[in-house]
Amino acid sequence: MTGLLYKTWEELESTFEHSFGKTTDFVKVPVMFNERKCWILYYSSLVGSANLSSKLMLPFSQHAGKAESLEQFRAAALASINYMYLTDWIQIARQLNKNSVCILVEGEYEALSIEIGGYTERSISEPEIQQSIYGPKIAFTESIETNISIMRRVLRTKSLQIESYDLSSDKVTGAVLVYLDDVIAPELLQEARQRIQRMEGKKVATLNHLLEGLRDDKKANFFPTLMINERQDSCVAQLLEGRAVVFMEGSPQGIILPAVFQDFFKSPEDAYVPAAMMLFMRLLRYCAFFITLLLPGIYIGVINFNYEIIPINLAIVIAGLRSNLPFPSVIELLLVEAAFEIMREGSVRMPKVVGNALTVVGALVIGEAVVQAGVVSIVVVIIVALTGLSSYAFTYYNFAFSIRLLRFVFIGIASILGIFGVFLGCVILFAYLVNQRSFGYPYFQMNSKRSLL
Amino acid sequence: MKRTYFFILMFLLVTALDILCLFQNEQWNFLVMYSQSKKLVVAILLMITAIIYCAVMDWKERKKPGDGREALRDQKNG
Amino acid sequence: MNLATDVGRDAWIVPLICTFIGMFLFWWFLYIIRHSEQKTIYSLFKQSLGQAGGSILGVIYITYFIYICARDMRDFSELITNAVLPSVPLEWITLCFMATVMYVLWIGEQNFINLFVIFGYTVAAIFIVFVVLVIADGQFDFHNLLPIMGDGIGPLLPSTFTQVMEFPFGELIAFTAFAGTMFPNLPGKVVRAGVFSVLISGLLITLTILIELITFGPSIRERALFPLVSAARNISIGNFIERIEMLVIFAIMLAAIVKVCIFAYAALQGVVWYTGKAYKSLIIPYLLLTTVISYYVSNNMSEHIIVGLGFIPVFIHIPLQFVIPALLLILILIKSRWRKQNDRSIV
Amino acid sequence: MIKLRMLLAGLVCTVLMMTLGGCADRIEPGNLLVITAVGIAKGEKFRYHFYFEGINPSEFTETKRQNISNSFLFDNEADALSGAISAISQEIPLKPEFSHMQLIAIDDELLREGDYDYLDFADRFDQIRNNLTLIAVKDKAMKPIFSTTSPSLTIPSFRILMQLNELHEKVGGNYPTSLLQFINNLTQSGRNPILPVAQITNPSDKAESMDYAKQLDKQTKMDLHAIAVFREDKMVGELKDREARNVIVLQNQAKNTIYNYSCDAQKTISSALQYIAVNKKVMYRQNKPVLKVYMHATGTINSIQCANYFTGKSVEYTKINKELDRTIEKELTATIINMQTKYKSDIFGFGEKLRISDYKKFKEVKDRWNEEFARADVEVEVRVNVQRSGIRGEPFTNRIKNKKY
Repeated sequence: MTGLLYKTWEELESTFEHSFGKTTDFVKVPVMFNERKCWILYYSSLVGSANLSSKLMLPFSQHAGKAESLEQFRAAALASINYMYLTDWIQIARQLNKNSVCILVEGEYEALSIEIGGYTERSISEPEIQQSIYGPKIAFTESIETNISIMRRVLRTKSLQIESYDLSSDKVTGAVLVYLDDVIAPELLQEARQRIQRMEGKKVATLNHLLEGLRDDKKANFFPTLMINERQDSCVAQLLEGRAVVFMEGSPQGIILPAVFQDFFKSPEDAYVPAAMMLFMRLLRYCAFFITLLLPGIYIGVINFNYEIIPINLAIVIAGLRSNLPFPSVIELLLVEAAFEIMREGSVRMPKVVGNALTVVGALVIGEAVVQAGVVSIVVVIIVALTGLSSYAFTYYNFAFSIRLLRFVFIGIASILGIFGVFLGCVILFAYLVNQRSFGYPYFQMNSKRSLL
Repeated sequence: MKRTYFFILMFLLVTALDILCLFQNEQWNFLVMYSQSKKLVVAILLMITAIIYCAVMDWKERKKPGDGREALRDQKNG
Repeated sequence: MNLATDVGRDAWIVPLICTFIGMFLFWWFLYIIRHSEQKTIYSLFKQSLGQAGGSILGVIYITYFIYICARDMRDFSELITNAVLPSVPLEWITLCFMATVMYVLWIGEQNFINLFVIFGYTVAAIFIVFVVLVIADGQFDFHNLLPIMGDGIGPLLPSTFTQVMEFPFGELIAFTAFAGTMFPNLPGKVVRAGVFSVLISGLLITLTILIELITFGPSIRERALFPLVSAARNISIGNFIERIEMLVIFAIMLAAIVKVCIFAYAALQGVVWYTGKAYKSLIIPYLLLTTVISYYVSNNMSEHIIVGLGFIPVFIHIPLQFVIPALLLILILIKSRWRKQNDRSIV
Repeated sequence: MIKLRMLLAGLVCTVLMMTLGGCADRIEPGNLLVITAVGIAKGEKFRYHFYFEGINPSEFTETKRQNISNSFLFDNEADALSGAISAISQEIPLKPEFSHMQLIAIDDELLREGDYDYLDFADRFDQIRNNLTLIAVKDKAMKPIFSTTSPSLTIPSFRILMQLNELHEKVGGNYPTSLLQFINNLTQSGRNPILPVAQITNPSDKAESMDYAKQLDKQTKMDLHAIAVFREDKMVGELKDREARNVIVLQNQAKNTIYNYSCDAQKTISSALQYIAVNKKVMYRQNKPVLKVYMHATGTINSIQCANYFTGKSVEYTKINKELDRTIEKELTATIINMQTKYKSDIFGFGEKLRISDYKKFKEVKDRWNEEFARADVEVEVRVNVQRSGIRGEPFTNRIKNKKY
């Protein structure tokens, strides 16, 4: 409704009805402003009553009588709050949704909207997913302001730039691009801005939509090219390295923009650990990566196709264990893998009140009973348990999703071609990794010194 | 259809080179080599798929004279 | 394929000599490309022999590249059928191998060069582990090598010049097909790096033959079809580190993939030069063609070796790897001198 | 979101690959018969009589033990090893698997005839590894060798290998030759192969049952002290304990061994030799080959039986050294001369040394090297350096007669 806000004061009631609907949390308060009628509009769910009274009602009652115009009143009473003058109802609605309060005075054709907010938020808590022994125990929260303050607390330099964007269809949920302008590469900054701006129109509500938008290629993307991080120190470290971080309203994780394959094997606590230990931990993570990916495939390949690889003593033991078993080894492995995945999913989804008895009971009972009954050989249970455990060894949880999927691909190839198939699978996997790009940077880089470009 | 013709030319030339290399040792005979049915069937199948692939690519390119890249893209998500 | 088998005890000297010849060859091939301001060998043919002659020679080179690619694919698939999966048909293994090569070629040359860097690291690591295990195993005997060159240099020369110089080292000509496009004006650094890598790979081949000779002596090495794999099978330390031939086969596979990709890429660059079509759309047909040819490269293993190490190096490698580049070199020198004269005359 | 069509396409092609693809090679370890040893003897009806020793894997896992014998032996007659293998599948439903074979035992009758046709399959077959051990078996004792049980390890072929390695490590009595070395020596000029010989002393059927392994004193014992000597490609004879040990020493394969000499009637001084290094040279003086052997080793005194012979002073060490040198030289020369006269075959590798030192002469003599070896002179020079005498200096027998304290 461009043009004047209202023709006559009385028909305002109907316009409220029309533009804001009958939501219970929309509040309109008729007050007197220097003998003139005036409306105060806000959403009670977004504006805390304590804030409202201290920031607005108190100064209103003192100064309202003396001030001539709205501007005069604002300059006198509400100097410290950022404000905006709006002339049409769509912008008013948007500002109200951004936890602010609008004041409409008879005779003036501009509504004053002031940022109040103050609804209840979660306080800063410890990171649950990415715990680490050393380092600060601060995790990001849902609101962007606290996240930015967490970052600014450590990086107290003027070069820490924060650009905010309004995503989602009605441009309300905010997203913030944080970077150090003296360190970041200009084309990376340019590319990041473009990708976020390109998403402004679309429906972006959750982090996943944002990830979808920021990703490189739209097709199936096995390996994550963006790091989801909830720890303060690792985000700061990445910023200093010249990367950008994106925060989104309502999601407690920051997205670190260009993330290369090698980054997923670095953990935030590596900085606090002596160099030798750091190398050892990284080597361990690489071994965990290959164990999770290839061990079942190699097991099937060795057992079914190239039995001569196993030394004699081990061969006799395995032959003994596997004699007269009902299932062929591939089916048996898939069954136990499926059981393990179900148990894992059960333990994650289970409400805390039941306690994690399920995992312990599940593992023990099923593991023991199955082997006792002679349905499955112990070797398979060992292999599956080892792969299952090593898939937890990664610092970034979303990295393990793809590997757990690829594991089954390798089992399939191994059941067809044996060890030769696993080798071919490795070559194809590395070819796929080399072909990936994360924001223009090659995904799988061997020489770390030009880690960014 | 430039691509298919070139492909068939290459196929003939390489088989010629292949037979030339094999021809020089006396006890090699043509029949034993080309009469193994399993190998022959697979070879024919592969060659047919290759030629059909070339023909389809050429046919796609007939409409758009640009180089093969767009044709390839249509073919992939066509 | 085991090299220089007829020389027996001194088989390791032949690749040592050929390494230095190979270095010169590589420098010579890149010299041709650099000094003719042409990107690829195909454009060089066109420039020096005109449109008709150039395209005939170009087509011959494409056939040559495809044929060598097919031979190499067949060689590797024979290794897999004999040593790894005895009762899986050869056709099926070649098909799977070709599918991998197709994908590796599909991702574009900048990517698969990075991929080969990774393969390089892996093969180097596997080779070091293999050498350490052979030495730790202790079942070797240096006396198999003595007396070095017992019969003098005489018997070495035929297999040097008719086999080893062409087979691993002459095949560097494949790089002329795409070296120009990958590094625009072939700076000195690239040539030096290339020559150095030829030296390293030559020494690598010499070391493998040395290890084979040490572990089981000349008479078995001559009869072994896959000597490196047999050498890996003999290692047994402490009854646990025993069966590592799979590791060696993995390294050989990586090497085979690199070689097949290089040759296929060289051939594809030629086809792109002559038909002007997109490189990615040509991968599938030409690799299927290579697979079909690899079925009919030879009827049995011995024929594969006789033709591969006997006939081809002399009647196919020498003309295409030495005679034609020599002609090109002379043409370039004449042109540059002729151009220098009329420059002086104009000035 | 992966489109449904791509998912379906993926599924279809995996199923296709599964069915059309070559999982021909898939074998379940359950129905695999792990064959650990093969014995070959002369057959009555067919050329060869093959013995295959397989393993009952379930015996090695506690959960599935049925207390039957750990390994079982089955044999059949065939013209070739591949024929015998296919014959196995008629008897046993399992698929024989040869990649874990440790031992090939060949009857000495076949070796004496120089008949190696069955070995080509072992050299060519990709599953059989050529670093398995080869032994010769005397007087048709093939069946008892593979069926006598032993207390520690009840798989006969393992027991043979363990005993051979023990002998080689501790006493230097015998040396497990691998198939690779045997074929190498057969096919390369300059050295004739040798093989350890296995014999059974007073074989009895009782020894084949499991409970025999539990009995205390055993009459049927496996003896592995002898060496089979070959000339060109035929087995020509056998060398017994002491001579066998000397051959192993001369082949530089002995890790530690024991030599003793008599200080006076029936009394000996024995010393254990370690770090034995033997290098051999061949020279031609006036067109007559001279075999020179240099040996040096460090020794420790094991036992002294003569009284007042050794009082721990260093001058006595040199005396013992000299005595040991002379005895070992005598023994080694005797062995070589015995080989020259009795068997006329160079099993020590002098031919190889000639090839290394004088290649022209070697090429001349290559074909008739055994005759050349037979007429060669022998010069052995030994230098033993006895350094230690255990944890006692003077033997207590000195103190019996003149008690010092």
